[in-house]
Formats: sequence, structure tokens, C-alpha cells
Amino acid sequence: MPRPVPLSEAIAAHVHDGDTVALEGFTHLIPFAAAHEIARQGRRHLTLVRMTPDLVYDQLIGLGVADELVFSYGGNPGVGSLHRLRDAVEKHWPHRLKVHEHSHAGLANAYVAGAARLPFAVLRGYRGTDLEEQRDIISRVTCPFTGEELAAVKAVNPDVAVIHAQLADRDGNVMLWGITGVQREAVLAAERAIVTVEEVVDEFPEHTGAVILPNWVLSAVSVVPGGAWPSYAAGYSVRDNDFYQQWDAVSRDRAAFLRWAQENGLPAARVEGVEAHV
Amino acid sequence: MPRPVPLSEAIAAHVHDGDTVALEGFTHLIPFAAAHEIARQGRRHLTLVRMTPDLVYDQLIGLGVADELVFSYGGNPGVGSLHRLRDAVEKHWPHRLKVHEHSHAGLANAYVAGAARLPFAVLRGYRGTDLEEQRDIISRVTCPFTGEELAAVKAVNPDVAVIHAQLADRDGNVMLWGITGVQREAVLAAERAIVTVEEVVDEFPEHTGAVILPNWVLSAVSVVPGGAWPSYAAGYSVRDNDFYQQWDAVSRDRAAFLRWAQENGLPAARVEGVEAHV
Amino acid sequence: MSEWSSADMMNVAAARELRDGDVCLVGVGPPNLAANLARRTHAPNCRLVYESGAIDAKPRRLPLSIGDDDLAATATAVVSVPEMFNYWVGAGRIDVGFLGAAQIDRFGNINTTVIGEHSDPKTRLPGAGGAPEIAAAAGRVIVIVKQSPRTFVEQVDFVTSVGYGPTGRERQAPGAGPTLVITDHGVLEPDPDTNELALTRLHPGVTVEQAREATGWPLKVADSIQKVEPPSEVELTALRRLRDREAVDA
Amino acid sequence: MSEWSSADMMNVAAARELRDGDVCLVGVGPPNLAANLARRTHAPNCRLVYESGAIDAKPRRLPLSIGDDDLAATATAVVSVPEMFNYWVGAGRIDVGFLGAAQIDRFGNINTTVIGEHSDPKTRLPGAGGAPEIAAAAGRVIVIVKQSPRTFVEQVDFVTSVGYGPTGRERQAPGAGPTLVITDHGVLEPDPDTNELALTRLHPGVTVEQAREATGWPLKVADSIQKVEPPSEVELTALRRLRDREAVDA
Repeated sequence: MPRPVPLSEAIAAHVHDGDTVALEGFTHLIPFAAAHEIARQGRRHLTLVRMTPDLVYDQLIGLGVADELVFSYGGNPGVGSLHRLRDAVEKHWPHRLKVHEHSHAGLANAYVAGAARLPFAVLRGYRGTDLEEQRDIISRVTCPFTGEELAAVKAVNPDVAVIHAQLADRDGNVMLWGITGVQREAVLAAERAIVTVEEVVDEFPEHTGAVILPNWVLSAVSVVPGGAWPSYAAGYSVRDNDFYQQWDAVSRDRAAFLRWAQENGLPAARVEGVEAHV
Repeated sequence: MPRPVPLSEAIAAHVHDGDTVALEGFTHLIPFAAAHEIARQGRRHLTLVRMTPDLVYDQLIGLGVADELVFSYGGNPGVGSLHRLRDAVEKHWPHRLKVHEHSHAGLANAYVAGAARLPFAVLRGYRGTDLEEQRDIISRVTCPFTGEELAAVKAVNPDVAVIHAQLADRDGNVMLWGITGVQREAVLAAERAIVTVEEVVDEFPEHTGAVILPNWVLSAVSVVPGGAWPSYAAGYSVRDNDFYQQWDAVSRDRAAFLRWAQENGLPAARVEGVEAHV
Repeated sequence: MSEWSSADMMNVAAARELRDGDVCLVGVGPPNLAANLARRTHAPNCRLVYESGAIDAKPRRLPLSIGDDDLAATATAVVSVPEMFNYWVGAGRIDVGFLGAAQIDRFGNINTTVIGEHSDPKTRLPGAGGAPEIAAAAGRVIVIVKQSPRTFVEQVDFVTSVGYGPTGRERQAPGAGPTLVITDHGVLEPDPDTNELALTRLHPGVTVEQAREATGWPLKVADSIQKVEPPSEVELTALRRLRDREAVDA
Repeated sequence: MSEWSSADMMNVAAARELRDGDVCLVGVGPPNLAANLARRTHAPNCRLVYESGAIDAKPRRLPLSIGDDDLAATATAVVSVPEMFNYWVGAGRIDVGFLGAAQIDRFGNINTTVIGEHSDPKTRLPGAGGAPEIAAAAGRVIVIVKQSPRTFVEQVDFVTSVGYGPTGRERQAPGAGPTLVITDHGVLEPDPDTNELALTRLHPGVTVEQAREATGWPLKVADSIQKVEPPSEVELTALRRLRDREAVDA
């Protein structure tokens, strides 16, 4: 039964070097503050899992936190590329990033299987695409009743899931609403789960479409108002679209990115190679 | 985009002899009024699907509406047997009832597969049970990644799903809350869907845990206040536990059951054999 | 001391097995009574999960069905039935599953489906419900069932839920299986080597001979039989209040 | 008449293809603009579904991402991402899916993954997102993409989403596939026999020769080419208001 702990304690206790870590939040409720704390604590060799890497993983990848990435759509929504992600894949800066990629349907179902502790999930999808060449994560199964061949994805079971939510109650139960993405599944698929919340309340309000996670499936809850900035928390903040647009220029340039990191107290794994890039 | 229609019209238009029909509602929101309308219109040779047949199917089976039953738990919750169901299976009165049976996990997943238009679903379950002997609906699949053998259930795709909900809005969208069971999946797995509601409102309230079904996945909405009696609609009524207890005596006795049917204007397929039973 | 029946003793003995903080999946009948009794006595923080979708239900009175509104209204979260079975039961998040039985054999295999042939049964029982997957996936399974030769049988007519398999060695499921069978006579536990159920505890006033006579196979008896403590006044008061469906503050 | 660009013409032409009442899955970029334009002009009752989970979203201004709060706040229902892909997209409930492309070949196969080798790409593109399953399951797929020899290629470097397969005969998916490819030059449609994309319509001011030059394979041209109507004042006004993100009453 987690009582709120400082974010630094939550990350120190539950995120270790080499872990597979899923920070989820589909455009909405992206746990940026927790991601920065992971970077600040100098974690290395993580396998990062996330449907939409978004700026949060562009930053972590640029800082050199990740060795591998599991994802399904790696763009800056409505703006363009994630240049740190591209630089890592195309030019191996700050180091080579191994990529495992799904479609949204595939990765969502990999979490679903993980949450159910099943080794795989079945879906209609992938047939005829080159994504099927990743046979360690995408395969086929035959329906035992109809003989139809369908896609199968390997379950994702992160060591740690990290999400941001609007509310915790005094018992440490957590509530989120609005676009809730795949957060329920990510938390239930993980061995450990950390949640940052906007605030703690005595009683949860009624919200159609809300997801409630009981305290006994959570490892730590931290109160971090604004912890989703520059993404947003419905009812608390709006998306900082300007930051998303301005990020393009920061991310494009290794030197500009390293300046941003330094200004934000985020240690970078590699600072050379700055002149050599795209 | 369905506008409310009288229940008699909805049933006449969408439930045909020989159909596979799922009336769902897990203890809560059981669509009794719609079931009685199906009986009143003299439908025959239905395959009835429902996780918990409850009184609603005990009545339909006793009236002779069903040839087959797909289910996972056939008791009168907290009271005892469903005697009309037992009489049909054990003594073939009013006629033989063919039974296909699942566990709750199995039938819930059969609906899940149906809602996703997948031919089957995978689950942890059934291993070593005699339920597996029903190979036309329960089988096994092997995980292509780990080699683990798991249970598979054939999808359920009813011709019609019928549910009761608290609210419709002016556009015919439907909202239900409280224990929502497998209703979302039943509606999405079916070719057609009929919903009875307590009332129509201008705007839906906020309810954590509510299910909303957009009008374009529904065939008909009918306003039937109290349409779940003797089960209940959270916020509108309480469960008539007395009726559930009194039903035991009615159901135990063919003559008493036929009297109940006559008093309620429900035509019975067979009225002889009354002395011969249990 | 108040009066109490052998059924009361059975329910009290079952309640005592719940530990504070356990996540417990509760079904209708005696399990419902036992779990709610535990929550009102020694295990106020045990977490009641109902297969209707209610997680951490805190019913103010004894629910009459597993779908009572009080369960949804007092639960921390209510989820759909598919989610309950896939993400909660099947995923192994249940510490304790209580099950009933119409027939049970010496290896804890349970029948709640039919007496006679499945295709043409003598007696049609309610069927599986959530039991097969609870039996497979719960951390430990506690069976609550009155003991009689009709119920404790040499061979079950139909295996609805697997205990330790036909010869006690076939269990492959993730949970530990039926670790306790609590009856109106006493408690049976699987032998650590063979998984055969043996009588390990006797309720007050019951003899080994009576337990043997109530069992349809030659019942093994543990070397040292524990005497079960009779229901306490606190337990009996709580039990009576539950039966009378008196409301309590949540 | 107001001024308009070839990109405006492309978006307007795409919007016109939505029918009133269509259930349309909307992605970022031109599809978002086209779908919202349709809803503000001839198809007020088309139903916008966003893969973030918003069903029947009625955005008051052009959403900047597919996860804008306005989508959730105005939607009839918001579902989880797994539910969106399993119960809505995969189940075939989408009438029209709009897709973009970094590369497209003559059989409508689409690459949005990499230029070069997947293991060591020259250019890393965003990846699949919802596209493969939309391409497979939507009733009809409309591709919106600017035409150039770099984009309209003899062979895509990576098949992210299947159109009609490598030789046009391999499509096995339930939906009809890419029935229209709408570009800044005109419209391409699959030949009913071979599924090879052929130019069937030209935007105002564009020649067949220009469309051929913008295509990396020998482009087939339909026997009779339709002339696309230029954007109307109504369409241009709605387009400008969307671009300026002016709010409208929902």
C-alpha cells in the first residue's frame, strides 16, 4: 500500500540499470518528470518500451540512457522527426540503438498479453508486411477451429512501468481519465509500477472513462504537479504545443541538445561527436 | 442512428426464429422485459447465449423458446437450481436442450474474440478439465515464442445481442454503469444489437466505470423503465431478492410454472407432461 | 457461549484462513460468508474481489449475489468481466480463491457440472462459473464443502476444476492448488508427497470415525490431529450479524 | 476566387471522398485536415475516430495531435488503445481509413519505416503506428501523399502497410485496400483487373506529363481523365479556418 514518496526515492528504489522500462501515456499524461529523474540518476543500458516515443524518449535516447527501443510510432506528432532517435539509429550517436518495432495494434496487444500474463496475443494484422521479419516478436498462429492464420505478438512484460495520472487518494489508489491509452495494461504487465500524480484527494470524483488502479498493484506513488509537461493532464493543464514545435530545432542539433540537457541538469552519456552529425 | 422504438417493434424486426441470441447482464441489468417480449412473440429454436442463464433463461427455456444453450454458470444465485433448465436437460421438458458450456473465463473470452472479429481467443484455463472434451468450442494452441500450450475458445458471434442500460441520449447513444459485465463485448460481437433503457436524457452524466455504446453499433433502442426487473438497474432500482427466492417454488413445478406463464401472457410451447416431472 | 452449528464452525474455520492483506476471490454461498466474516474480524484489510468485476469491494452487509450493487458502489474499481478474468484472475493476482464442490475426490479435483454423463446427466449442476481458472491461478485454493459420501467420492463424475489431477501428480497450473479442504467435520490437507487429502484437523465434537464415515474413500488421517478452536463469541456475533444482513459502516 | 495551393487542392479532394455518415479513422497531418474539412462542409455527420481512443470526436478546432484533449472532451466515447485496435479497427468497423506515405509503389504498398536497410537505415522514418491494420481492415483506404519520384517508387524499401501486395495479387485482408491515392497532381485508382494504380483524375492546372514526371514508374493513365473541380469558396473558407485553428460550435 504505497504512501506518496518523493519521486527521486521512487526512481532510485525501482528503476535499475539494464531494466526494461515502459513510460506510457498516449500524447496525454506522458510522465516527463519521471523520465527526467531517471536521466538525472544516471541510469544506463535501459530497454525503453513505449508506443509513441515522443519527445520523452527522444530526450532519454539523446542522453544515452537507452540501449534498445521497443515502439510503434516514432515521430514528433504534427511536427516531424524525433531527431535524437534518428541520430541514434542512423549515426549511432550517442551510441547504437537497437530497435524492435511494432504497429500500434501489435504493441498494444503485446501489453494486453503481458497484463494477462499470457506469453503472446493474437490479432488481425501484420500480414504481408516486412515487420513480420522480426520473428522474435512477431509470428503467426493458426486458429484451431477455422484453420485461419493470424498474427501473434510476444508479450511485453517490463520490469517497471511509469505513468502520470491526475489523482491518488489517501490510500494510494490512482485515477486517470481523458485519453487513457495503454496505461492500465502497461502497469499490469510490469513487475513494478511507479505513478506520478497531480494531487492527492480524499475521494475520487466521477469521470466516465476513468481508469482506477488499486494501490496493491502499484510500487510507488509520487506527487508531481505538472509532471506531464510539455504533454498535458486533462483538467489540470493543456499541451504545450509551442514546446513540441521548438523541440524540433533543439533536437536537430547535437550541440543545441547538449545545451538543453545541461540547462536542465540532465547528464549526457556522450558529449563528443557534436560537429560530425547530420 | 436508432431513435427509440417500441420494444415489440425492436424484437419483431431483429429477433428471428432460429437466431443465436445473447441477452447479457451479469446479475445487474438483466434484460427481462426484452426476454418476455421475445417469448410473447412466439420465437422458437433459438440458441441462447449467456454467461449466467439466471431466471431469465430459466423462463425462456421453460417456455420452449430455446433449442440450444451456451453458458458458463446455470444457477439461481444464492438460492439454488434453475429447475426449468434442469428439467429441459434432465427430462427433456418441454423438449431436449442441447448444452455448450464454458467457464466464465472461457465464455467471456469467446465474446472478446467475437467483438474483435477474431475466430478464437487464447486464455490460461481449462487445462485438465473435462470441459475440454467439447472440442468444437474449446481447444489448444501453442505459443509460437515459448512453446507453451494454452487454451483456445471459439469466438461467439450472436445474431442479436440484447442488453438493458440506464440511459440513452437524444441521438440514441447508450450508457450503462455499475457492474457492466460482458455487455460491451456481447453488443460488439453481435450482428445486431437491441438495448432497452430506463430513460432518455439530453446529456450523459459522469460515471466512473460507465460503458458508452455509440448509436452506430446499435440496431434499436427502446425505452422500458424497470426493464431489468427482478434484477436491477443501479441508480434506478434494487434487486428483487424476494422474487429470486420465490422463483424456486414456481420453477420447481411444471404446473406452477405454466400458471406463472399464463398469468404473464407468455405462451408456452408445451403444456402436457405436467404430472410426469421431477 | 452461544449455540453454533457444524456449518457455522465450517464457515468460521474458513474465515480464519484468510490473512490480513490477502487478495481473495469470493464466490456465492459459504465463501461469501467466510470472506466477509474474515474482513469483520481478524483480517480487516483483506481485499475482496468478486468475479462480477468488483475489486476491493467493502460490502456494508452480506451481499446476496456476487453482482449486488453494494459491491460495485463500495469497490475501489469495477472492471468488465473479461478484464477480471484476464488481467486479475488469470494473471495470478489472487492470493486466495474459495471454491465449493458438488463432488470432490481425494486429489482435490472438483465437480460442479453434472452427476452422470455430460450428454445425458442424471443431475444437471450449475456448471463451472469462475472455478476452473480460480482453481488454476489462485495462489492457494480453499475448498469449503460439507462432508458426505455423496460429495467426497472415489471418482468425480466430471472434472470441472483441477486439484492435483487424476493421480495427484498432474497439476501444471501456476497456483499451489487446493491447500485446504474445510468441511463441517474438520480440515483436510494434501499430503506433501502424494497430494492425497488427509484429515489434519477436527472440529469440536467430531470424531475421526465420523469423518471417515462421511468420506467415500478410505480417508487417510494425519499422525497428529489438531483440534479446531470452537467459534468465539466475536466470531459468532459477526456471523449472526452477517446472516441477518445488518449494515455496518464501511 | 481566393488563392489556393496544390496542397490545398489535395486536401480538398480528399475531404470530398468522405460520405456523410462514414466512420473515418483519422491520423495526423493531411488526413486530419481532410476529415475535419469534410465534417465542416458536405459530411457533417461523418464520424471521426482517432486511434488515441476517441470515438465520434467532434473537435471544435483542428486538433494538433491525435491525443488532444478536445478530442476526448467532445467524443461520444473514449476507449483504451487496445480496445480501439481490437474492437473497432481490427473488427472492421472503420469505413474509411486515411493514410500517408513516405514511399508508395504502383500496387499501393506503403513504406513509413525506413529508407535503406531496416537494420542500418539511411533514413529512419516514424514507423508503422496504426497504418498496417488500418490498411488491412478499413472498408476503403484513401492515401493522401504529395507526388514525386522519391515518393512514388518502383519498389518500396520496406512494406509497412500492404496495398495489393508485391504483384498486385497478394491482398488477403478484409478491407478493399487503397481505392484512391490522392496527390497534389490528381488522383490514382487501382485498375480493376491488375490493381496497378493508374491516373484517373487531374487537378486543375496539372498535366498528364507533370504527373508522369512526378512518378518513379511508367505511370498508366486512364482512357478518360476526369478534371477535378477546383476548391470552392466554401471549402477554402473552411480550410482556412481550420488552419487558423478558429473554434467552431460543436
